[in-house]
Amino acid sequence: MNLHEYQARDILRRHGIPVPPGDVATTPAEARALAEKLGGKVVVKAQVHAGGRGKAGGVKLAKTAAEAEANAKAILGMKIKGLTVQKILIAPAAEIASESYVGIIVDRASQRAVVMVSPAGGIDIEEVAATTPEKIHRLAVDPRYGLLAHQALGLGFKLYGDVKQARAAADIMQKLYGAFYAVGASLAEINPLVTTPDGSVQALDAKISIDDNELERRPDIAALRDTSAEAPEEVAARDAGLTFIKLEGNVGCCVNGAGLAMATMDLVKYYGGAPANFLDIGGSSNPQKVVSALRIITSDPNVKAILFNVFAGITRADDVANGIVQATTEFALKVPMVIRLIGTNEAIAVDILKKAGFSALTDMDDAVKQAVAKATGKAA
Amino acid sequence: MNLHEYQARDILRRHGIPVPPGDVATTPAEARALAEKLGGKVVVKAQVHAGGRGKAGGVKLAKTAAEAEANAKAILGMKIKGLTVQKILIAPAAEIASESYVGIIVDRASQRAVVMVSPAGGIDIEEVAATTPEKIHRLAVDPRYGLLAHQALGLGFKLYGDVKQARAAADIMQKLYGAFYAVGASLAEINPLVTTPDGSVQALDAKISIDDNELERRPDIAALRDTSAEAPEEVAARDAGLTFIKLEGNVGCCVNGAGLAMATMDLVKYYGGAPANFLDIGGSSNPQKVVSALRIITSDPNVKAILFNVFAGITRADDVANGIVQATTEFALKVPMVIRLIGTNEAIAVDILKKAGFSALTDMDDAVKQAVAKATGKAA
Amino acid sequence: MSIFIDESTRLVVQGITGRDGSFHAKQMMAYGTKVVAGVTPGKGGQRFEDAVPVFNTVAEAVLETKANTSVIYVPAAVAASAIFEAADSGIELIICITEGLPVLDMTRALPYVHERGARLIGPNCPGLISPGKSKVGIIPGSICKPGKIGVVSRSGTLTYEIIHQLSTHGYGQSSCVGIGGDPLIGTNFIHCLAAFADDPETTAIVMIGEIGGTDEQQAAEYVKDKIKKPVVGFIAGQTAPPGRRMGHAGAIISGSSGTAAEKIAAFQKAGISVMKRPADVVPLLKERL
Amino acid sequence: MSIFIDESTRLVVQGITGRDGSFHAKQMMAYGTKVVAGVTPGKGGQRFEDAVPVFNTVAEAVLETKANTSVIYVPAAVAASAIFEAADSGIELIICITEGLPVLDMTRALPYVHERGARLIGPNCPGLISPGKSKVGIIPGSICKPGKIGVVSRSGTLTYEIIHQLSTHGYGQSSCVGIGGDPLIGTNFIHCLAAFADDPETTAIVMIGEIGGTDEQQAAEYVKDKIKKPVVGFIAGQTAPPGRRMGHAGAIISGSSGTAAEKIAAFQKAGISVMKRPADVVPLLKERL
Repeated sequence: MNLHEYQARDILRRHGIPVPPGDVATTPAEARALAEKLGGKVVVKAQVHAGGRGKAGGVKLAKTAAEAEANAKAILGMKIKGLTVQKILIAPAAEIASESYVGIIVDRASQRAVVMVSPAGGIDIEEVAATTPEKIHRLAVDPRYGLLAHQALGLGFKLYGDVKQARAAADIMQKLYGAFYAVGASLAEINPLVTTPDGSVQALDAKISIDDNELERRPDIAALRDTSAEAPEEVAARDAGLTFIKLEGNVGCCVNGAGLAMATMDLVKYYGGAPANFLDIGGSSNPQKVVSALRIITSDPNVKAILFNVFAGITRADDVANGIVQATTEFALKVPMVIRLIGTNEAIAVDILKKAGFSALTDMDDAVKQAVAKATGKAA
Repeated sequence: MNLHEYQARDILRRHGIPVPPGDVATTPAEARALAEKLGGKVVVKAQVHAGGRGKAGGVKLAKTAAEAEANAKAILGMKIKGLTVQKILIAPAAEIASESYVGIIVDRASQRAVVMVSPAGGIDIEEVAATTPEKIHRLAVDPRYGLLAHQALGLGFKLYGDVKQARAAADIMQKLYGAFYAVGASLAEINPLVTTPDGSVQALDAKISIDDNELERRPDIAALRDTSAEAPEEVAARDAGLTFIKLEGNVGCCVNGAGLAMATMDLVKYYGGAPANFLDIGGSSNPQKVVSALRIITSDPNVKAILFNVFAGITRADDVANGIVQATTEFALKVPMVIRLIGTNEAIAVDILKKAGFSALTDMDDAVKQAVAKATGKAA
Repeated sequence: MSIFIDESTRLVVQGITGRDGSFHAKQMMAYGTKVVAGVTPGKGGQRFEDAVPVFNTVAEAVLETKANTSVIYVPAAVAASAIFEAADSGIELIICITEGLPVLDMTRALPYVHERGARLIGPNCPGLISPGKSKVGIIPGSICKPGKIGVVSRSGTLTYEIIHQLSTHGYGQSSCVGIGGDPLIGTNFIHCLAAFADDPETTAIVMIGEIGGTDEQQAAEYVKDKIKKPVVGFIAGQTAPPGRRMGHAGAIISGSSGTAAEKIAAFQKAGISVMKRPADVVPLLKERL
Repeated sequence: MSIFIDESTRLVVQGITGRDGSFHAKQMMAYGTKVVAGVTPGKGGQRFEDAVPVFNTVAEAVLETKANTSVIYVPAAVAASAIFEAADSGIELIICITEGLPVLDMTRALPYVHERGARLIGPNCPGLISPGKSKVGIIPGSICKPGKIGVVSRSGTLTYEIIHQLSTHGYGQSSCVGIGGDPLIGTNFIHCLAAFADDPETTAIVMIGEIGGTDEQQAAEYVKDKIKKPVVGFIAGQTAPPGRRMGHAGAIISGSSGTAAEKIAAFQKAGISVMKRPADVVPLLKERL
């Protein structure tokens, strides 16, 4: 789950990291009031879960409160990478002496949280990493000890020659590492970490992503979810306990298990079709999940055929069959459906489907070929 | 530094451990008011840094608020093991179904914090440990991982057969372990950990000692020190940066280093004398520390002779000599003094002392023999 | 022969009285796995299916039954704790079926397991099976067949698909290991490849990877350098969309790696025969054997 | 020969620009110790006494100067951090002079040092000296003399007293090690006894203990079982009062152990000649050599 910048700033602040003032607004009037309160120049920043806000016009400077209001009017409602801006952050336009980068992410290779810093921060950090990797310094943190003071200071000296600033950066890194574990983050990033002309070190912009598996035990963090900033069908899928990603094809796929789901999509393409989605009904599906899955798939007007591919194991085939039958009593599928269903309780499932007028295949390739044929109108 | 029971209860409570209500009082009227607020039977408990309060009459039950006031009157001002009771805790007299023991201490052998639990808690826990050691269960906690949930639950099952109570105890142990590190404890003990007739698990009495070396970085904990509950000369010594323990002998000892201080005391005894104190002026002494040391020693009327034994290393002999001379200008020593002083800057020191009319010996045995002779009035 | 589990496997089921745990404990018992103990705190002293003693803690289970392997079916919130407990109790092989474990829990559990010299398989994995000998986890025993092909996979049901292809075409398996799809796992491809290489009964290896991370690339290097036996591979996710990504740290740490194309290229470079679709596994094996 | 330090010791002084650090760095340089680097964050690039390069971090110091040993003079609040840093930077021998370290800091620093295969001496110790070769810490070089007696002690100034007795009576030392008086220390009596036993030049060992803990008792067992060389011992604190104690945990964990009488008895049982007073060291050594 991605947090908005203003939410990430709140978390940093709670963990003692110096963050410039500023607050979130949802209307131009609120933006104006906040700008007046802050005084001086402010920056109006779109709060959406997408990079490249600046280039898309979602970040604007305002010299006066009236200008802030005007900017807010322009940015609120704007679409950035398909997402509508519903919230904006109003913060003072800081005077910046230098921009650095500090990020923490869980690294598969070292199986640890890795702290990354670079004295060349700002929007071009990925280019820095690609072209001058020696400017990126990394440290895999031993989770048994946490980010130790000397390690953080060593990284701090990579950012700043001045010992006071190095210590300030080290302190920020240790607090960011603490916040990372405390909120169950999968990513925490300060970009840029700035120095101001008076020498202080501050987190100007922050991004935090939360590991979805952490949300159950962290209701306070889960409450930060902003569903208005997400695609509605993905929200519906998550509410139903499904993993769903929309694509541009015409074969709606409904599969158990992420690996098999991807292999099924690949096979759709192999046989000349295009998958309309990734959809994993998960390990221990019940009929209701299948109903929800079909509802989401059929709501996509691009879908011309539905492909079920279920290899029952912990998922029971009869549950899936029951779900399919139940769905057809609740709403019309509108498009043809091909079902491949084998494994645990296969015989019972086939029986259930037969009684409802469906047939089931046993071979994955056969099923995919038929589904592609039905979607494209060509013979299998 | 030892905390009072009421302070330890506050810390436990802040860490989420269930502690019965109750508060501290310093006058009988306050005790009465607290008893009225609590309602029902209460217990009035002396808050002093000594064990065996119950046996000394420092813990009394009261059925009414009036009785609580009377008990408070009796207990406040009472002396327990030489310490005057200045504070009392008023708490409800809990109904108790069972008494267990939970303690954490740093263990030299395993170099870890060790959690100890026993289903046989209460005032006789040391006897339990001595006579039926199998009733004491210990776990050395790996500081890199902390007290893990399964470990705490395993200990919880040693206390209670009921899984809910075992889980409650495990939760308390994990929180106690967290508190142990959070406050910089050297000891944290819940004795007894009780179950009430309704099955809940609570910390009825708590003891926490803080590692003195933690106090500098924990001003909130350092502020809990109650100097009124300590011997005045020990308070004065600590304020001066000295380690001082009063004894019953007549040779006042002033030494640099704990090991040499103990060896000096042993040698005093070896030559037929009795040390009046343990006093370590520490590693990097300055003249003022020596002045304070002499002031504390000379304030003991039992002291008949003063013995200086300094082997200068990181401590400079001239600093010590200057301190001695300065002290004699500030107050009268009243008793004879024998000085043994060698090591770093020895020659300068001897010169300083000579000019002030003192002589210094170089041999430890000679010095101790002379000091004992002066204290006892016998020839060395 | 087989890898990791066989007739000497003495299994304790953590969460044996739960919904998934009890269902699969019965399945494993029916398959012939030596299920010697179960653990559910508070249910110590009971017997599961009138046969398997239940204990409050894994330590007691090990003490009383000499269990050497554990399988975990407890909820995600307490699954890391179950891994800690198994490792702390002297269990040598821990299989964590539970999915949805917080990744940060794994950063702490993995070194703990490692320090104790234990092996963790998973989490979020289907477990493993040495057909005809022992099954630990949820791989349906009915689709497997004893034989000489070693299977190692990051997926669950895709593994079943491949095993199904093998068995129906007469290719039995020495062992099938589902290592799990989570970012942090206890046993990776290389560990399994090494074990299959050492297993005299295994004549060929099937390796099923997917997009994300660089485990497959490292495994390919390992195959090239160390594995003499034929290896057939598959990568799922050629059509999967690149996930929407916040922040830059992911790109900085992994660059452009993790795509199916990159992994397939690494496989090919290492001499691994690459399937275009699951049904290719048998034809490719035939070519190599 | 000698133990732990000798002519090959290349020392980095952590806290070299501080009050204690600078004073003792000069003393060590004057004694002939190879002080190759100093560390003070923010003073990197300077030179101490126009000779020793100062770095911001120990890692840089090791990289640039191949330092293999570190001595710590930083304040107590950051001393554990200095230990972590030294161990993390590949230093093999870390001597922590600083006193007043929180014990809980040590519970974390000790396994960190141990995992890296490094040795920590101290904290709260006077350091060590191999007379004529190298001195690391604060033991006054002037009272020592090269020779064949190994000295190991929990105290500071009491050690000087014993060394003084030895040197003035013609008994030089191979090495003198002050292991420190804190409850948790990196190097204990047994580690030093083992090193002295392996040192061909050391002909006898003087061991100076004090009340508290059971290190001396364990050391006595070790002497009985493993040490062939003569050992002379002292225990300080026969007249020390038992500390006022709160709570029961201390008594539970240690029972009645830790008294001088118990330790002296353990020494005697192990065949260690026990001094009644520091001045006995030379007569007892004479008896045993």
